Order: sequence, then C-alpha cells, then structure tokens
Amino acid sequence: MSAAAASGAASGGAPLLEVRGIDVYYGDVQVLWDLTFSVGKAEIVALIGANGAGKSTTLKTISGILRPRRGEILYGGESLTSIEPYDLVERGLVHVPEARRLFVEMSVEENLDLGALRGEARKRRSQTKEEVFDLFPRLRERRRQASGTLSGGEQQMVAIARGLMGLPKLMMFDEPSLGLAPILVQEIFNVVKRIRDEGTTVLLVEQNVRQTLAIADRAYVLETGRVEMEGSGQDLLRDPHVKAAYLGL
Amino acid sequence: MSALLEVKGVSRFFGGLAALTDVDFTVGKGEVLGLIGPNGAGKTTMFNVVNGFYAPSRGEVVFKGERISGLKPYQICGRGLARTFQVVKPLQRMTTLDNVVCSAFLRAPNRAAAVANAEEILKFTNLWDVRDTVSKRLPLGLRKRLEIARALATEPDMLLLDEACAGLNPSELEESIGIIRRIKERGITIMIIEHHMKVIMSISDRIVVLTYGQKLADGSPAEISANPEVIKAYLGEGDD
Amino acid sequence: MSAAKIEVLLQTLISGLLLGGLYALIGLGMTIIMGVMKIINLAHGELMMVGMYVAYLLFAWAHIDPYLSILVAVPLLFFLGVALQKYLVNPVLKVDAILPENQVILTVGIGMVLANLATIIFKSDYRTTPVDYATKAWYLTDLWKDSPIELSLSFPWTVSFLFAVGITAALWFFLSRTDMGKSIRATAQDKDAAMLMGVNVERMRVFTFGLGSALVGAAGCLFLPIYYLYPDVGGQFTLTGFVITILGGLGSTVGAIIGGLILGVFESLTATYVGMGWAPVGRFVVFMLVLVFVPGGVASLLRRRRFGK
Amino acid sequence: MKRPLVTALSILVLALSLPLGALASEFKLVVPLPLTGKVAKFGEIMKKSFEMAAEEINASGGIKGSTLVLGFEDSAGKPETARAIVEKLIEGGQPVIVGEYTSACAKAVAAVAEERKTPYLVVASADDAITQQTYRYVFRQNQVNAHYADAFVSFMGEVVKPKTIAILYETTAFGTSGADAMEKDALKLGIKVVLKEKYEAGAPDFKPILSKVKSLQPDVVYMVSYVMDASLLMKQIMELRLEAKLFAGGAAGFAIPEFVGNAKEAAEYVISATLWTPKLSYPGAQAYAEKYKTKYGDYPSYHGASAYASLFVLKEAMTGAKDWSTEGIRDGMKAVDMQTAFGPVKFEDKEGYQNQNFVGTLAIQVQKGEFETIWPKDQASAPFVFPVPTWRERR
Amino acid sequence: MTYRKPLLILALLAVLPLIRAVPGVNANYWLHNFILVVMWTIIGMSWNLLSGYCGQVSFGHAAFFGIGAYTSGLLYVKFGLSAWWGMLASIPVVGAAALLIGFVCLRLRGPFFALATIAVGVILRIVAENLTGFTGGDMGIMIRERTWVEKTWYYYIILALAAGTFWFVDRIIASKLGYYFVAIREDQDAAESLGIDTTRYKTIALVLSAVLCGFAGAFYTNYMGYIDPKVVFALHDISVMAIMVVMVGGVATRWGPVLGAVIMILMAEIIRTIPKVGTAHHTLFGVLLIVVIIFLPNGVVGDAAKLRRLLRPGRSA
Repeated sequence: MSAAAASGAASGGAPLLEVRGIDVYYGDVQVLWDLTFSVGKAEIVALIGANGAGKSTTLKTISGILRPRRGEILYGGESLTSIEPYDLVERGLVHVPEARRLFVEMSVEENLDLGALRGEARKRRSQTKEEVFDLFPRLRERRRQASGTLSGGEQQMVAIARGLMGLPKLMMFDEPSLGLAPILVQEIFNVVKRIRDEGTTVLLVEQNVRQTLAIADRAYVLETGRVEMEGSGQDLLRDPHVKAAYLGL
Repeated sequence: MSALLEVKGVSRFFGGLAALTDVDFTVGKGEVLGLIGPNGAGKTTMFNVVNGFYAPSRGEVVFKGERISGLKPYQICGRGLARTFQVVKPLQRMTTLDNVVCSAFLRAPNRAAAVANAEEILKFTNLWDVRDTVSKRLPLGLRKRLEIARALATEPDMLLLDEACAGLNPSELEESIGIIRRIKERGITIMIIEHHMKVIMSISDRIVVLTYGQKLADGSPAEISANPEVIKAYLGEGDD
Repeated sequence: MSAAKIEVLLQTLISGLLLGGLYALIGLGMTIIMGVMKIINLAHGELMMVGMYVAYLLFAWAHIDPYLSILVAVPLLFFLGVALQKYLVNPVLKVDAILPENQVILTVGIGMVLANLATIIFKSDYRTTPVDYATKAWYLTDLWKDSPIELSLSFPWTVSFLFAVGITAALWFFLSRTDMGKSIRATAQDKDAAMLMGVNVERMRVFTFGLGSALVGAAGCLFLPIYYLYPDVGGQFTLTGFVITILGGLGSTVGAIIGGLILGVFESLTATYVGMGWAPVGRFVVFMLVLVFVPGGVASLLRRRRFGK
Repeated sequence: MKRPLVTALSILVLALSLPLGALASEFKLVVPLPLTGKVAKFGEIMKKSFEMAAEEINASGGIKGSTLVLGFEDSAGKPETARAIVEKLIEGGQPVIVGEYTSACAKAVAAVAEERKTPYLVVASADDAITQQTYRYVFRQNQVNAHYADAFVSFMGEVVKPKTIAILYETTAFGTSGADAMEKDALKLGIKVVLKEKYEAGAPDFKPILSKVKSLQPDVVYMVSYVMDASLLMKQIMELRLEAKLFAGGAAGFAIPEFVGNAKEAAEYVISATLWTPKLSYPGAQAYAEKYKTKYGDYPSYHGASAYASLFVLKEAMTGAKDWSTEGIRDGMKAVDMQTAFGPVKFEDKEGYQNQNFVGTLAIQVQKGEFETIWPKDQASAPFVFPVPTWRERR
Repeated sequence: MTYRKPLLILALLAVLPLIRAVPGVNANYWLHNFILVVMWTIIGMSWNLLSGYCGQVSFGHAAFFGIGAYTSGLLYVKFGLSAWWGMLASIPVVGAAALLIGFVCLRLRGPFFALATIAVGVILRIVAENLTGFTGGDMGIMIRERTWVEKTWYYYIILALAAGTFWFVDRIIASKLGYYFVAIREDQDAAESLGIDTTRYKTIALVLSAVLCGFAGAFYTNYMGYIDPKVVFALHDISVMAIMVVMVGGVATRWGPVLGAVIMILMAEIIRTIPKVGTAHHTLFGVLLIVVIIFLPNGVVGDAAKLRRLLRPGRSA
C-alpha cells in the first residue's frame, strides 16, 4: 500500500470509499483498467487527468450508472455491487454530475426537493433547504424561478445545493468549475472546501488542476483509464510530471 | 504562408450566454494549428461554427478566400474542409471499410473508385486489418482513427480534428501522432483540439488558446508554454 | 352581425370548449406517456375503450353512474397499464434495434388484442349508458326570458367537462406538489440525473404508463354518457390524442390542456364555418403545421415567454 | 420454402371442405360477413338472421331434401379479404354466394362472382353501382340507395309540403348516395336545399353544424347516418332546441331499434325511410321479428330481415333450378317471384339496373318509443303525427 | 452481390401458378393470396428503402399507395384509358406528391417525421372523400371490366414488378445512394459533415420509395377493380401494415419485406381461416405480433441468428 493510501487511512480511520481494481466498459470498449483508489473520511480527494482519461466514468461507476465487469467498490465497508443506483442517495452517497444536469424546466426549489426524496433527508427537507439557502443566499431569492433561466454559476450552485439536500456523507463533484468565470470558480471551490470542513467527504473530478490540487488533501492522476500518479495535493502541484502532462513542458 | 482559413471576429451566443466572443485567428496553408483551452472554453463550438453546424452570431469564417459561414456542413465539406467529432460518430452498423467508402463517394466518380480510395486510406491509417469489422465493435482507439480516416476520404484541403487523441493508450497515441504527421506531409492543413499537451506541443506549428470563449493567446508552442496567462488559465489560479 | 349569427358563433364556441376539455384528458394520458418514455402508443384509444367498457359494465350490472365508475376504472386501467409496461413494453425498449419504432408494432398488437377481446366478450353491439340526464340542458332563455338569442349548455357535457377539469387539476397537483410527481417530471427531463437523485427510474416509467392509462380510462368514463361504445371505438381517439399531444408539446401537461381546448374550438369553428367534412382535414393540417413550424407546441411558446428567449 | 407450406395447407383446407361438400344430403353455404371491425354490429345481426332462416328451412325439410349447413367467414370489412373468401368458396364448388355488408366488399365480391360466373345475392349493400354494371350474375334483394327514401319522399310531397330542407350525411358510400338521391328528389318536389353537408362518421359533437342548421331554419332536417351518429344527432338537436317541421332519417341508423333505445325522448316523432319494419304485414315478417326479439332481446333491423328472407329466396331459386350448377341457380334466381318476410322479391332489369329487386319502401315514425309504419297508407300501422310539437311543448 | 438465391426463388415463385394442376387445391384462392403477398413485398421493399435503410420511419405509406391507386382509377374514369396506364402515370404523379410531402415532412426528425406522415395519410384520405366531384368520394371508383378472369397474368405482372423492385432496391443499396441512406440513418450529423446533403438524399429516398409504393397501388386498382378512400388510404390496413411487414420480417435486410409479407398476409389469412376460432383470429394474430417483436426486435431476418438459437435447444430437447 502506498503512503498516500496510508495517509488517507490515518486522517480518518478506515476509508469511506474503496475502489478495488475495477474494469469498466462502454459496450465492447474498455475505459477503466484495474482502477484502484480510496477516499478517507472528511478528505477531499481529487481525480485529475485529461479528457477521456476516465474520471467521469469512475464517478458514474461509483454511483451505479455503469457497472464494473471486474473488481469491487466498497462504501463504508459495504460492497456496492448489488445496490441499485437509486438507493445510494439514501446512504449518503451523492453525485453532482458533470454539466450540472439540472431539471431545467423546474424551479430551483423543485430541484432542491428532488435532492431529498427519501429517508432522513426527506424528513429534514425544509430544515436542510433553509441551511442550503443560507449557504447560497442568491438561490433563496430565485427559488421560484425555472432553473434553466439561471446563469451558469447559479446553476452550478443549484446543482451543489441539490446534492447537499441529500445529507451526503460522501459527495462526488464532476467538474463543478466547468465553463464558469474565474471569480465563480473560486467561489465554487470555496464552497467545496467548506462542505468538507463541515465533515462531508469529497471526491472531486476536475480539470482545473491548480485550484483543485490546492484544496485537495490527496489526488490521483488518471491517464487512459489507469492511475498514473498519486500523492498529496501539494506534492502533485509541485510535481514536474503533472505540469508536463498539462502543458507539455 | 497564405491563410487558408480565416476566422474573423466570430461570436456565438446561445440564448443569452456567449460561447464565443470576437475570436480572430487564421490558419496558414499546410500548417498544424492547435486549439487549446480548458473545458467549456468554446473550442468545440468554434469547430461547429467553422464546420457549419452553427452560423456565427457575429463575424465570419473565410475558407480559401470564400466566405463559408452560413453554408451547410455538407457544402463546407464539399469545399474541402472535413472534421472529426469529439464524441465519435461512426456509422455504427457499417463495417470500417464501408464507413470510409461512404465518405469517399463525395469525390469518387463511381463505386470502384470509392472503394479503391477507401482502401488506400485504410492502409494509410493502419485500419486495414479491421476493414471488415462492424464499426460499433471497434475499440475506442480505432474508432477515433476511423473518424480521421473517414474525414480523409473526403479528400479535404483542411482537416478539423476534435480531440482525436483523447482516451488513447500510449501506443495508440504514438500511432495517431504518426498518422497526423503523415497527413500533414500530404499537404493537408490541420486544426486540432487536444487536451493531451504532449501531443499538441509536439505536432502543432502554432497554438491558439481560448478561455471563456475568448482568444487568450496565439503563438508557437514554446511561446504558449511560457505564457504566464496561459499557465494560469490552464492550471487555474493558485495561491502561489 | 345578426343575432342568429352571434348565436351560432357562441354556441359553436361553447361546444368547442366542452369538447376541448374532454380532448385534453385524452391528450394528457398520451402526453405523459410520450413525454416520459418517448414511445408512440397506438393502443391509447383501445385503453380508453377498456375504460368505457368498465363504466358500461358497472352501469349494466349495478346501475352505477358512469361518473362514479371513474373510481373503479381509474385503478383498473392503472394496473392494466402497469402490467403492459412491465411485461411487454419494457423488454422491447431495452433491446438495441435498428429502428426504435419497433415498439410501435408492439402497441399495435396490444391494441388489436384488446379490441378483439372486447368483440369476443361484449359482441360488436353499440352500447350506451342510458342515464336519465342524457339530454338535459340549461337554456339561456330559461334564465333570461327576453334573451334575443338562445344558447344551451348540455348537462352531461358540462358535468364531463367539470370532471375533466377536476381530474386535470388533481393531476397538476400531483405532478407539481408531490415528490412522486416531481420525480416523474424529473425522469422525463433527464432520467440519468433523476437516478442520481435516488429516483427509481424504472418504477417511474411503469407508474407513468399506468397513470397515462388511468387518465385515458377516466376520459373513457366521461365520454360514455355523451357518446357510445363499441369494440373498435378506440382508433379515432388515438389519432386525436396524437394531435393534442403535438399541439400542446410533447410531455407538457399544461400544453395538453391548452392543446385540447384549441383543438376542440378549432374543430367546432371549422365544422360551422367551413364544413364538418373538412374539419378532420383542418385538424391534421394544423397538426402538421405545428410539427413543422412550432415543434415544441404550445408549451414551447409558453416556455419562450418564461425563459425570455 | 413456401411450397411445402402451401401443400400442407391445401391438404388441410381440403380435409375440412371435402367431406361436407361431398355429402349429397347437405348443402353447405358459407357466408362472408364483417364479424370484426367497425361494422361488425351489422354482420352480427345478419349472421343471427341467416341462422334463424336456415333452422326454419331445415325444419321444413331443407332445400329439396338437402339440409342447409351454414358457415361464416369474417371479412372484417376488407375488400381483399372478402374477395379471398369468395375465391375460395367458388373454387371449393359453392355454386352461389350470399352475403357481405359494406358496399366496398360487395363490389369486390360482385366482380369476382361475375368473372367466375357464379350467382351472387346481395342482401344489404345499397350502393347503386353494384347492380348498374351489366352484371349477369349479381342479384340484389334490397332496394338501391336512390330509392331508399321513395316512401318518405312521397310522404313529404303529400303531407309535409316543405319549402326548405337541410341534408346532413356521413362520408360513406351509403351516406353520399343517400344524400345525393334526396337532393334530386327535393329538386323534383321544388324544395330548396339550404344546406347539404357531410361529416366523418363517429364524431362526438354535432352541435356546431346543428347550430348552423338552426340558424337556417329549414322546414325539414334530413340525415343519412349510421346508428350511433343518428342518436347523437337527435339528442343534440333536442338539446339545442333546433325546431323544424320534421326531423327525418334516411334509413340505416334511424331505422334500427338502438336508435330509439339511445336517443330516448329525442327520438320521438322522428320519421325515417326504411325498407322493412317488424310490424309489416308481409308473410312471416312479424313472426321473424318476434322470434328474433325473444332470442336476442331486441328487434332486428331491415338488414337482418333481408338476410333472413334471402335464404328463402335462395331456397326458391334452388328449388326451381334445373340443377344446382351456377348456371342453374342463376336461372333459378332470375325466375324468382315470391313473397317473403322482407316483401315481394323479383329481380328485374330496369332504370339501368340489372337483377334488382324493386321492393317498395316505407316511412316509419317513432311514436311513444315504438316504430310505427306511417307511409304508404296501405301499410300504415298507425296514423302519422304531423306537425310535430316543438321541443319546448314536449317538456 | 449475388443473384443466385433471388433467381432461384424467383424461378420457384414463377412456377407457383402450376398449383392449378394439383387436384383439389383451391388454386384461385391461393393465387389471390400470393398476389396479395407479392404486392405487399413491393410495399414492404418500398417502405424498407425509406425507413429501413434511410431511417425515416414513415407512417403514411398509404398516401403513396392511394395516390398510385387513384391515378390508375382516375385515368380510367376520366379519360377512359386502361387502368394499366396508371402504372406509368403514377410515376410522375406519386413522385411529385412525394416531393411536396418531403418538402414539408423531411424537415422533421425521428418520431416527429413519423407523426407528420400519419397526418399526411389521413389528410389525403379525407381530401379524397371530400372531393366528391373529382374522386367520386366514398362512392369509390369501379373498374367495370377487369383485364383477365384468370389470376395467372396478374400474378406474373406483380411478380415481375416485385422482382424488378427487388433488383432495383438491391442496386440502390449497393450504390452511393445506398451508402448515403444508411449514413443518414446511422448519424445525420456525421453524414452532413461528411459532405452528404442529407435533405436532398432523404428526399430522393422518399421519392423512390413513394414511386415503388405507387406501383403497388396502381396494380391494386387493376387487380381488385374497386377502390375507395377508406380502402386505399387506410392508416391501419396500409400504412401500419407496411411497417409491420418490414419490422416483422427484418428492417434493412434484403429478404425482410419478403418474409414479412408472407407472415403478415399469408399467416394472417391462415390464422383467420383456422376452424372454430371465429372472430378471435385477431387476438391470435395480435399475440403472434407481440411475441415476434419481443423476442425478435429486429425481425425474423434481422434476428435470424437469435431465432436459430431459440429453436435449437427446442429441437435437441
């Protein structure tokens, strides 16, 4: 076991999420190869890598949209193999998908309600909603507006807020900074950090390498469906290979 | 070097959102131009504007001295500008060969000529061995290459490659780089979107950087990789 | 305009609105099914026929008013729809076929079987429920003695219309106020995202087909007091359903209601001022024009206003 | 791959048809009828009537000692299928064809029958063209559409004497030709046709067109419709309080018991043309009607009566025929001149029709929920009610 | 592409009228059914060209069938010409109608195109019903004298027409057009960006398909001797039937329409005449349809391999 995995374990006991040697295919085409990594409790772990490296695929596999042909995913010590994807939210595993995927014709509030459909989250819905509105005051103003009419940044906030409504233990973000202006990117990253600070574990997929590594406790660099490097955010940030991969230096 | 493609002040809006704002650049004849930028920077939108899927909201695109913005994609292809797709769009239920034959019909006078042309291109792109495989059964790497082969079969003067190397493993990557170089040697101008920096730096003659739909920089690979603005945009704004 | 002409116009409009309300209910069932599952259901009218037979049977056996039989027809049709979706439609939707329209044949087959079973069980007789209020109506001259014109408002048509309004309102409440309803709408808009929210997409689809069937079954019950029934009655309503669905915008409930009303009024006006034989032509010409020029139907026009685009 | 299938099936068909055809003491008659689809209702009425007639014929010794064995095949109202059935029957040696309901199917059958020189007795299809084709082998027992309303027209001319008439009709061959005939008749009587409009059968709402009729204030509203359209039309006329001197129907939907059953009080005083009623004084008419009612709970329509009578006509033709070849039966048909429950039957060539039975038609009126024959006077079962009370007066 | 198998089958079909010589067989009855089957293979192949290969699913082929039929019928009624001229005359008439229909409908994609074509078929039916002066409305058109009493010639004519259609479709599919059609079906955007004028080629597919279907319609008038709007513009009996013939047989396959026609027409007739079933034959047939489409979603030919797999264990058991 690598030092990084050990540090993950050190930061919060047993890891919350363990991905063990998964192979994933799109139809006949293999996209993930023997992928292994883990996320410890209350960590921010980042997956970085170029387009097509398999980052989004990894998240989709964890949340059950895709199924691994080989290998196993453990969440809180429990195997996810036989759990239906729609049962994951109830267990606190929330996925904020790429490109936000809001229900654009529904209001902000309805989108939030859909984030807390079941279990404890449903019971505490209105309370959580207030908390979320405190976090994103702009959304409170626009609660009745169709989410498709919001600006890109606001939409991303709705997506995150919708995820928070599920009272997540582990929150997975797929490129939350996509297409946002720098000032908003900063804001989003601050929110992610804050979510972690309040005790939620974060698995972050990003292309915005520097900012991601700056807030990540640990990170894995993916290339063509495999883990190429791993280490703490700071280490990787200084790593010349990372720079090479991104800028061809 | 004379300009083959000129992008003049192109803007493109979707609803109220600007995907491209006043972008200008040119691509010289025989050149390989890299188009880079973070996700969501408007690269693919730019391709769609050049290729005719979208009309620019403002500005114009000129190819071989002729204004092509406003033309349909097939008309633009007919004028010698072919493209590949980021999300591969093979004609799924056709074999590899038939996929390429289909494109070759654009210039071939008859079927025999189309097949001959397609066969030549399959050999050129190292797809000969899988010519009879139904394209939806091809692994991603080969499907990406099929996209290139198909575009080549239209005998273009200029090729737009949208992430033709994304998701390839190292050996496939080498092969694809080789093929792109050989395409260049054939005298075909290339504009390429690519995230793989190693690829883009090694094959581009010049690079244009887009962020938030605007042109950030334009220069040789060396200039670009030394440009602090670009580094900032690419790695993101850090504290250090 | 002379009084007689005004009378014709007003009476035409009244008829059109009442008819439109019932049309809306047929369209609602279809738009929900088409919107969520993107399937073309050619057995829609046959499901309505089943609903009508349920109401008819209850009337014939126990003299239960057709309006009351909604309470029975709705759950029955719901389960019929659920079963059809679960055991027949779903398996077909899952396979990779060259043309996805193979599901259409399935619905043709289902419609064929339903209509034929009805012929076998009930014979091909025309049936009605001879309720005593069938020809009752309110008249303007009864209320206002000196009225220069005479207008009438049919009692059963009005009751059916009000029921349709009530059911529509209940549906609207369900879709917009309950979690289940929101989940269905979410599934229609983006099924993967809905799944990530913890929505059991598969179950929503089954439920939706049930709901669509139940709605058109209810429409059947409402049509029975003013119309009639025989095993092959369904076909024409399937087509009506398509027109309303497209007019209103695929998957839009508000659209279906407005689409139904527009169609009802349009047909009535064509019948009066162009010729009743041409009314169906008008219906399908409008249908095509909407398809080509307003592909999202009425709903897209509403959305455009709302989104300011 | 088709050949073995074909052979196997041919053998199957043979096996089924041969033994029956081979027995000399049986005469097998297969009747093509629409038993499924939109018009199945009429196929059903006819089927029941055919069965009743066959039972009676067999009870009285059959046809020249042969038992009449009936079979039915469903054409579903599709001309190709009707033709397939008839091709098979003719080929299988059935020397005469009886049946079909829609004019489209009857035309397809008639063409085949004529080509194969097999007599075909049309019992319910009214389209004039069927017996205007110089066909030698096609006979029609029911009156042609152009004459359906004869009795009603004479009633109108002698009693009602209207100035204006509005004609509504459905878009079918029956509706179109019925409306055309009425237009011509009106012209002859000097009645102005203020409106002639068609509609697609099965429409739920006639109020728009009816309010237009209302604004035109015609003396007579004449409608050519099938069953349920007829009752919807009358119900909605009543609801709109559309007043006219007379509401009348061109047979079909207005002349069958369901009309009264469904339209209830709205049907009262409505006059309709018809070819037959259960109360007619034709021999056996009432007996048939009553028997049908006891058996099936409702009076039959004229389609049923025609079907019922047709087998007696066939029996007469076959009894008189020199042999039971197609030619023999054809000649036997040509020679028929008899009284039936459907009225006198005699196939004549006149007015451009061939082998057409010109049976007199009737006008009936709904009185107290019953059909009463009102015209011609010598057939009347009750005096006519005219003028009719307004809707308001009826309350 | 080899023509050995088709020629062999054609030869087999060509000797079918010899069943006349077989004693005890209802030759005319079977020939009538064969004629209908062969006519439906033409309609099927026509639909397959547009919808199966080019991916534009039409629910309105009755429109072309009906226009073909009426061209024939009207030539006879209005100009006293033999209705056989309708075969020739239908080419420009149906072609022009298809151009017009394509101009409107081909702007739409996928299910919206399908729905628009439903409307086209229905509109034409109602128009034909309403233009009483021109078409005779619901009175229909009757061809007084059919050319032959014998079916053999009708059979050979429709067989020749079907063979021609088979060959023609085969050639089209092997040519540039065929490649373009399939490209449009598989991915319209990709096709467009590879230099294919998709609107143009979709229109070509529609016109070719329509004209072929029009032949079948013109033949129908001659053969049946009677047409009316409800018969030849039928949504269910023509348009939907065309879809079912191909889908059940096998979409975008050479033999799909042929096999589909055999199943849908011959099998339907056989099921209809099973003794004792009476009016329940629709149920049996409906169930057959449901079973086929659930287990063989690409049709009998399209899923031939699957069919063999399904049958083999049964055979060994």
